Amino acid sequence: MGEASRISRYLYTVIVLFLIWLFLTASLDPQELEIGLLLSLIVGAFTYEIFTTNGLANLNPKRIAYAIAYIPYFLWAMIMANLDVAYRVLHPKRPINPGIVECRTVLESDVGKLSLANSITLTPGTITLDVDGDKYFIHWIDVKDDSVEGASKNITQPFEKFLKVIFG
Amino acid sequence: MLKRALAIILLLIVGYWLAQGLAGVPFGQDRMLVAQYYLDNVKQQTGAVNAVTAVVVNYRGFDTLGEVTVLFIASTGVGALLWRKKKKRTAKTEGSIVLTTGTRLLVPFVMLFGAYIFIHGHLTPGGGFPGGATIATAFLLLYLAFITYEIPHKGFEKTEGLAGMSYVLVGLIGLSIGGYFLFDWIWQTWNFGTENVGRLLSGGFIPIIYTIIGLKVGTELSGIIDNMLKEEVSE
Amino acid sequence: MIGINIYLALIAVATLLSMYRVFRGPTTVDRLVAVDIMTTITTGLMVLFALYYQRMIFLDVALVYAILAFGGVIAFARYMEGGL
Amino acid sequence: MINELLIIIFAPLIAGVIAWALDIKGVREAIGLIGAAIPLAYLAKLYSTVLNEAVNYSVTVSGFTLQFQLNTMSWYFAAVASLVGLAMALGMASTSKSSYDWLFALMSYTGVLGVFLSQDFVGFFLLWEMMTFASFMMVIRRNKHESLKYFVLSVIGAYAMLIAIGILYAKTGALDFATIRQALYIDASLGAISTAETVLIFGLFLTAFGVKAGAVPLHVWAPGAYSETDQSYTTFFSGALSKAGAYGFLLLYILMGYKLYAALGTFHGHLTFAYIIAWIGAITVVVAGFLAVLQEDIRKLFAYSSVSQVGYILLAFGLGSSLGFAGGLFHVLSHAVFKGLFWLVTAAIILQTGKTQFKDMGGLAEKMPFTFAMGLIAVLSLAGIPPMAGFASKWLIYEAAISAHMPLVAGAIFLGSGIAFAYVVRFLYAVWFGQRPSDLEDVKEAPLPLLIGMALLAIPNLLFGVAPGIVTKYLNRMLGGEIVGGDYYKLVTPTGTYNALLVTIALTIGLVIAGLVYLYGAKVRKIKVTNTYQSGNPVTEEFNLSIRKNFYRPLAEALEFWLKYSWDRFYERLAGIAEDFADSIRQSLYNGNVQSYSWYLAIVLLILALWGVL
Amino acid sequence: MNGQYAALLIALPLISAFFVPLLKGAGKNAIRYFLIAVTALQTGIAAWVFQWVYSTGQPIIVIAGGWRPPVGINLYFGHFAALFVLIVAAISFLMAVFSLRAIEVEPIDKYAMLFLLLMLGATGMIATGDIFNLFVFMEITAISAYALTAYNKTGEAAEASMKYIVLGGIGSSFFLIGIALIYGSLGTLNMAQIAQLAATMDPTVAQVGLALIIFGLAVEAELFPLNAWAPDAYQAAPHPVTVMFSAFVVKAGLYAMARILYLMQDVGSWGSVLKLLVVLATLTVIIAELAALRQRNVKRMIAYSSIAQIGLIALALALGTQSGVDAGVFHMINHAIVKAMLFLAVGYVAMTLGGAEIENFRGLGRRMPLTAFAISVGAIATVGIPLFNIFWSKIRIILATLQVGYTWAAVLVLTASVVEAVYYFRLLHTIWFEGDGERIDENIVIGLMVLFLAALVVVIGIYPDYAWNLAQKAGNDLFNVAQYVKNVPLMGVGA
Amino acid sequence: MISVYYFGAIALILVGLYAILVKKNLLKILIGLSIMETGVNLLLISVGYVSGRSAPILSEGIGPNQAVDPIPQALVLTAIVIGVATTAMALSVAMLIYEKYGTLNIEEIRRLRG
Amino acid sequence: MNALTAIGEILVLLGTFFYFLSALGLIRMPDVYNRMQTSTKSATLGSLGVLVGVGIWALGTDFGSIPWLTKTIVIAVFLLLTNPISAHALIRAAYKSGIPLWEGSVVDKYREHLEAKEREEVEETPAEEGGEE
Ligand code: NA
Ligand code: NA
Repeated sequence: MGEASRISRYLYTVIVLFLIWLFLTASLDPQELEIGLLLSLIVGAFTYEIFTTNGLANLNPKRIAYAIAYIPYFLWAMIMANLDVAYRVLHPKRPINPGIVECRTVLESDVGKLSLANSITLTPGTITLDVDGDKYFIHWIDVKDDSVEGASKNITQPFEKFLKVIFG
Repeated sequence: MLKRALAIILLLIVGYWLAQGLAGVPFGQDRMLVAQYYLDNVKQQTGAVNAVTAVVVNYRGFDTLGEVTVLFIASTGVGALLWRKKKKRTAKTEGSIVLTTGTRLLVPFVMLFGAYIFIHGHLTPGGGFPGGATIATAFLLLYLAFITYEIPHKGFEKTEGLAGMSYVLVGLIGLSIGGYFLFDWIWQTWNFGTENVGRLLSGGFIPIIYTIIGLKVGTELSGIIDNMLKEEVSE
Repeated sequence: MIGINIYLALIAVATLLSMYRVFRGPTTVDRLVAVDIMTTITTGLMVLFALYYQRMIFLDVALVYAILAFGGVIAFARYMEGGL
Repeated sequence: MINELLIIIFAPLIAGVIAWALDIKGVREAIGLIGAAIPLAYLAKLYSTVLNEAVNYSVTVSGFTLQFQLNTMSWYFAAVASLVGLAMALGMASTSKSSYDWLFALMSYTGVLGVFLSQDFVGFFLLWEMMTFASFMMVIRRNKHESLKYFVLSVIGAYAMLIAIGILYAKTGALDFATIRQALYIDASLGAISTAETVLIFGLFLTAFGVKAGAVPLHVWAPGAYSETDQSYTTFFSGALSKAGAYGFLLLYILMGYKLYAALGTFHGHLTFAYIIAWIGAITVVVAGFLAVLQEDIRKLFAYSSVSQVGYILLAFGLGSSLGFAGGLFHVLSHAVFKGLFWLVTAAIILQTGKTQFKDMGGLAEKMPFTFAMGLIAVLSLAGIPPMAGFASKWLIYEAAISAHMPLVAGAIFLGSGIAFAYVVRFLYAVWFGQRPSDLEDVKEAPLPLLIGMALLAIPNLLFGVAPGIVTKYLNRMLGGEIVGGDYYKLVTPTGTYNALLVTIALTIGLVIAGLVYLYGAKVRKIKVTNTYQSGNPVTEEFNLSIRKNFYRPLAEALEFWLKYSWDRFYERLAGIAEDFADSIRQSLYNGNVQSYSWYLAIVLLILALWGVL
Repeated sequence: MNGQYAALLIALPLISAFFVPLLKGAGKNAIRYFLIAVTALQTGIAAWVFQWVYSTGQPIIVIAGGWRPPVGINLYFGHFAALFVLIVAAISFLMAVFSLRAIEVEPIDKYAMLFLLLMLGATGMIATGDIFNLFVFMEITAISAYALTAYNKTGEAAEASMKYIVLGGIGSSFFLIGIALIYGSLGTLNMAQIAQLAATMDPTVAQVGLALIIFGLAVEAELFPLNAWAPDAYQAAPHPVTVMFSAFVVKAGLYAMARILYLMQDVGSWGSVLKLLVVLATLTVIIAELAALRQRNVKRMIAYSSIAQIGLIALALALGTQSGVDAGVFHMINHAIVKAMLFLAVGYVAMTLGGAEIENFRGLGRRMPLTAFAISVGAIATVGIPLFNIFWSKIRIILATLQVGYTWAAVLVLTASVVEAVYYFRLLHTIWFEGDGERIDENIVIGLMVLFLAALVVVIGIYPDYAWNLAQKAGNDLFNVAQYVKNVPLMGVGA
Repeated sequence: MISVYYFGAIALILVGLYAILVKKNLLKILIGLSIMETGVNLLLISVGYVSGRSAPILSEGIGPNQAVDPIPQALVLTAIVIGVATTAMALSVAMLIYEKYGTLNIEEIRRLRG
Repeated sequence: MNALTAIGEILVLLGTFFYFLSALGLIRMPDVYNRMQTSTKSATLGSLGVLVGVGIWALGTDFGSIPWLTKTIVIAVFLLLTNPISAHALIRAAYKSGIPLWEGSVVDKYREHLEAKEREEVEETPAEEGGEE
C-alpha cells in the first residue's frame, strides 16, 4: 500500500487530534474549539509524518463500520479471557500448561498487526511475545496445539476477519 | 552490620525528633494566612480558577522563574557533562512492530494532551511542567521505539533559549508597563479576559507563561533524555 | 455511594499484593510487571477519587499519570531488553 | 602640618620605600641614612619639651583610635632605638647592596619606634607586627629554617598578644593604655576579672613579649635569626628590636602591675608575678650565656650573648623595685650601644674577611686597628668592666638585686658576668690576636660609614660609662623619684656607691703604664702556626683545642647532660607531633568516601535531635 | 530610574543565559566576549543599586509581580545585599575575563550559561526576602555549582561533583523540611513576616525548624563537619569557578544562614543554636587549618584555608552581637578579595605550569614574578599581618568573640591560625627561595586583575575606614531585624 | 497527633537517608536521595492539608473557604522540578564516574581525599 | 439513586474486583510469563470497568456532566491501547533478559526461531540486519 499525499495525511491527523480534543474537553465553548483547532493544526504539523501513511483513506465508511462492530466482539472476547483468568487464579491447583507458540497472520498493515497483537494479549491465555514479519510468537498459558497452523487457528484467525477489513 | 544497626538507631532518633516538631503543626488544621488571601482574591486578581496556578505563575512567579532556571541548568549541565564530539545511540535491539506502531499512534495524542495540560493550567491541575513532561514523554517513546531516532538538537536548544528569553521578556514588559518585574500586565493593565473567568481565554499571562514553560520543559527534558541515551563514538 | 469502602478495600488489597511482588521479585521484570499493574490500578483509583471529591479536574491528573507511567514502564522494559 | 610624632615614626619607613622604589646605588643609601637620622634629630629637638610635658597625637583608623605619645619613657626608648637605628644605617651603607634590605630594615625601625610611642593596643599591635614582619623579611631572605623558627614563634607571640589584648578589651571595653590601666587599677579591688583570667592575660603577654625579648625557653629563634641576616641589621635587631620585648615587660607593670599584685599576691616578700619575670631573666642570662660560650661561629656567639644580655634587663625589671627598673632601663641603653657596636664590628669583620668561624680568624688587630679598638670598647662594656656603660648598668642591677634580697638572682648576675667574660675573651683573642691565617693577609680596614657607625655607638659606651649620672638623672625623672643618687660621675644606691670618674682615672693611669710596658718591655716572638699545637704532637680531633676551635669543649663535655635537652629539638619534636596529628585528622576525616561524609551530616542531625529531644 | 529596575540584576543574567544557545553559531570567542559583556553590564547595574542604596540610606525593595509582600515575593536590596551583589558581579566579571584564557574544556556555550546562572543564584540568595525563594536560588546556585564542579570532566571532577550532590542534596532536603515546619506554623514565607511572628511560634516547632534550616544552610556554608565536599569541589572545579565558589557562593550560604538566624532571634531556643554554631565554627577553623598543613596540592591547600576563614566568619556571625556581625561582614569582604586573588593566581600557575602541586611552585618568584607576588600578598594577608586587609577584620572578629566571653573560641581559633601561618610560609618559601627556572611571559590581563586585587588588599589594609564603614552598614542591615521588618512594606495580611 | 501522612513522610525521609548511609552503590545512594526528596515533598503537601477541604481550584462549586492551602502545593511543584533537575545532574555525573572509574562502588571512588 | 448511578456502580465494583484478581494472579502464578498472563488482562478490564463506570455514574449525579464520560473514555481507550503494549514490552524484556520459562512449559517456538535466525546470520555474514521499518 503506497503512501497517501502529505495533505491527506496532515488533514487526517488534524481531524483525529481535534476529535480527541473534543473528547478531552467535551466543551463547545468557542474559545476551547478555537484553541483546540489551533493546537491540532500545530501538533498535526509536527506529527503527521509518523502518525499515518494512509491519510484520509482511513475514514472509509466500511472500515469504520467494521471497527464499530469489532468493539463488542473484542469486549466479549476480553471478558471471556478474564473469566478464564479468574478460573485459573482462583482454582487451587493452578491449571496451567504454558509454552511459546508460533502463529502466522495475513494482516499486512502495521496498525493491523498492532491491533492483532494487542487483541491477542488481552484475550484468553495469550500474550504477544514478539512479531517478526508475519510470524507472531505468543506465550500461551494453556497450549492446546503447538503447530503453527493449529495455533494460528486458535489465536490469530478469530480476530483477523475484522482486522483485515479495518486495517488491511 | 554494626553500621546498619547504628544507622537505624540514629535514624529512629532523628525521626522521633522530626515527629516531635511536626506534632506542633497538627495535620489537617487550617493555618492559612497568606493562603487565605490568595483564595479570597485569586479570581479577581489573577483571573485564574486554579489557585495553585495563580500562586505558581502570578503571586510567586519569581519562584517559578527560578524553577524554570533550575531545569535549564540541569539540561545545560547534563549536556555539558555528557558532551561528546561524536555520539550515537547504543541501543542494540529495535522495538517490535507492536511498540513502534503503538508509538506512532500515541505520539500525536500525547503531544496534544501535553499542550492541553499547559494551556488549561489556570483552570485545571497541571500547567507548564506536567505539560512539558508529557510532551517529553512523547519524545521518550520515540526514542524507546526507534533506535535510530534523534531529536532535532539544534532546534531544541534554540527553542529552549527562546522560550526562556520570552519568559524573562514577559516579566520585563511587566516592569516597563506596570512598574514591577513579572507584573501581569495582560490581566491588570489590559484587563484582557476579565469577563471570561473560568473559561479558556482568561488568567492574564498565565497561559502565555505556561505555554512558554511547557515548550521549554518539553524540549529540556527531551534534551536530557537524548544526552543520556547516547554514548561517545570513538573514531 | 454504598460501595466506596468495598472498592477501596479491593484496591487496597490489590495494591498490597502487587507491592509484595515488587519487593519479592525475584527478577527485575517481575517487579516491573507488578509496578505496571500498580500504575494501572492507581489510575483507576485516581478516577475514583475524582468521583469521590466530585472534581472532574482530577481526571486530567489521572491521564497525565497514565501517560507518564506508560513511558516509564516502556523505558524500563526496553532497558531490560538490552540497553537503551 | 604633619605631626612630629608621625614624622618620627614613619620617616624611616617612607625613606625605606623611596629607597626601595628608586633602587639607585648611592641615592638609596643616602635616602636611607636621612630617613634613619630624622627620628634621632626630632627626638633631640623634642627633648626639652618632653621633660616638661608629654606630646600627644591620635589618629582614627578603621574605627580604632590610634594614640601616640612622647613622654619621658617613650622618649628614652625611642632615643635608644633611633641611635642604634642610625648606626645600623651607617653600617648598612657599607654592608648591604640591596634595596630589599633597606626597605625592611627601615620598616622594622618604624615598627620599633611605633611600638615605643603607642599609647593604645591597636597601634601597639599594628606596629609590633610591622616590626616583626620586617625583621622576618630580613631573615627569610637568607635562611629558611631559621626564618621559619622566627616566624612561628613570632606568630605565636603575636596571637598570644592579640588574645591578651582581646580579653583586656572584653573586660575593660578599652584599648588605650590609660583607660585599661585605670580600669585594672579599680578592678584590683573589685575583682571582676578573676585570678585565672588575670593569670591567662599575664601568661599570654609574657609569651608575646618573651618571644621578642628572646627569653628562655622562647629564645630558640634568636640565635639563628640574629646571625642569619645582614649583620649591620643585627645591630638594630638585637640592639633595639629586642628591647621592644623588654619594653613590653615594663608595660605589664604599668598597665596591670597593681592588678597582678592583687591577684597573685606575694611570694617570699616579692611580688609573685615579678618573681616569675626575674627568674625568667636569670635563667636566660645563664643558659644563653653558657650556650654562647660553646659557639664556634662569631655570629652565633654574639647572638646567644644578646639573648643572655636581654635576660639582664628582664631580671632587673623582675626585681620589682625602682632601683631594678633604673638598672634595667640603663641596661637597655648600654646593651643597645655595646651589643650594637659588637654587631657592627662583626659586620666589619665578615665584610672584610668573608669568614664567620673563629677557626678561620686571628691577628686582625693589625689589619683593622680602628675596628679592633671599637671591638675592645664593646668587649669591655659587655664584660662589665669599668668605666664602660655596661658596667654602670650591671652594677645598678646587681645593687638592686642585693637590696631586693634575691641572692640567687644576684648570683645569676655574677655567674652571667663570668660567662660573658669567658666568651668575650675568646672573641678578643681568636679574632684579633694570635697567628693570622695566610688568606687574611690582604684584609683592609672597614669602610668609612661602618666606622662612623661604630664610633656613634662607641661614644655612648664611654660617655655613659664615665658619666652614668646623665642617664640616671633622666631615669630618676622618668621614674619619679631620687632612685639613684649621686652626680654625673657618681652613682649612689642604698647599698653602695660607684664613682665612675675615679675608676676611669685609675684605669687610664693603669693603661698608660701597661702601654709603656708593652712598648718597651716584652718582645713578641713570631712562631709558625704549626708550632702552636700540642708541642709537636699529631693533631687529632679529640684534642684539637685552641682558642680558635673547640676552646670550651671541656665545658661542653661537662654540660653534656644538659645539652642533650635542646629546646630546639623539643620544639621540633612538638611540631612533628602536631603535623602528624594534623595528617591523621586530614586522612581520617576527609577519607574521600562520600558515605562517611553523609554520616557526618547524619551525626550532626543526631546531635541536633538529641539536643531537641533531651 | 525607578528602584524596581534593580530586578534587572536577576533578569539580565537570566535572559543572557537563555540567549547563549542562540549565539552558539557565532563561535567560541563570541560567547566568551558575550560573557564578559554581560558580567560587565551586571556590574554596572549592581554599582547603580549600590550607589542608590548607600546614597539614600534606604533599601530598594523589588516587588515581583507588583504583589506587596507577604502576598508576593520581594527582593531586599539593603546595605548588605547592595554591597554583596556588587561583589558577586565584579568578581564574576573578573572571572569572565579569566575564563577567556582559563577555559579550554568544551562546550564553552554551556560553560557560559552555567557561569551566568551561578552568578544569578548567588545574587538571588543574597537579595531575596522570601524563605522559599531563598531555597530556589540556593538550588540554582547549587545545581549550577554541581555542573561546574564536574566541568573538567575528569574522574576527579566527577567524583567531587558527586560528593557535592549527595551532601548538598541531603542539606537541601532538610532545609526544605525546616521551611515546611515554619510555614506550617506561621502560614507565611516572607522573611520579614516570619521575623514579626517568630515569637508566637510553638517552641518545639521553632526549635526543630530553625535547627533544620541552619543545618541545611551550613552544608552550603561549609561548616565542619558538613563541609567535606568543599575541598574536593574547590580542587576539581575549573579555576574561575573555584574563585567564584570561594569568593561568593559560600558567602551567599553564610549570609543566608546569618539572615535567617537573626530573623528568628525571638525564637526560644535561639541562644543554644548560636552556641552550637560557635562550636561548629571553631571546629571548622581548627580542622581546616590542620588539614591544610601538609597539603601537596596548593589549590587544595588554599581551599582548606578558605574553609578556615569561612569558619572564622561563621564564628563572628554566630556571636549574636552587632560587633560580631559587623566583623563577620567585614571579613567576608576581605576574604572575597584575597581568596579571589589567591585562587586566580594559583589557577593561572596551574594552567601555565600544568598543575597545582607544590612542585610547580618552585622558583615561581623567578618564573612568574607577578603571579608570585600576588600569591605572596594573598598569603600574607590571609595570615593576618597588619597593613593587609584581613588583619582588620580578623582582629575585629577576635575582639567581638572575646566581648561575648568566648575566650576559648578566640584562643583556639588563633592557635589554629599559627598553623595557617606555617603552611603559607612554606608556600612562600617554595615560591621565592627554592628552585629555579626560565622566566615565563605572564598574561597582561590576568596580571592587571591580580594587581587590581592586590591593590585592594593593600589599600584596605592601609586605609580600612571606608571598607569598615561599608561593613558596618551592611552588618547593621543584617543584625537590625526590627529595621529590616520596618523596611519591608508588608501589607496587612494576617499579622 | 502525628497523622499517617506525616508518618509516611518521615518514614520515606528516613528510608532515603538509610540508603545513603548504608548502600555502597552510588546509584542506590542517589535513589535514596530521591526517596528522601519524595518524603520531603509529601511532608510539605501534608502540612498544607486542611481537613474536609478540596483542591484549591475554585470551580465546580468550590469556594475560597472550601479549598485547602494552595501554597504548599505550589512549593511542591517547584521542589519536584528541582528534585528532577538534581537527579538528572546526579545521573550524568554518575555516568561520567562510571566512564572514568569503571565502578559505581563509592568505596572505590576516592581519588580525592585528605 | 438512578439507573445511571446503578450501572456505574456495578461497573466500578466489577472493575475493582478484576483489579483484585489481577493482583492475585501476580502472587499465585509461578513465573513472570504466567503472572503477566493473568494480571495484564484483568487489570485492563478492571480499568475499563472502573473508568467507564465512573463516567456513567457521574452522569447520574447532580454534579456530573458529559465531560466526565468523555474524559473517562479517553483514559480508558488510552489504557486499552497501552496496557497490552506494556505487557508485550515486558514479556519481551523478560525473555530477552534471559528469564527461563517455567519448568512445566511445553514448547518454545521462539527459541527455535531465534536460533534459526542466528544460524542464517552466521551463514551469510554480510546479510543486512533484520529491521522491520
Ligand atoms: Na499501564
Ligand atoms: Na498491562
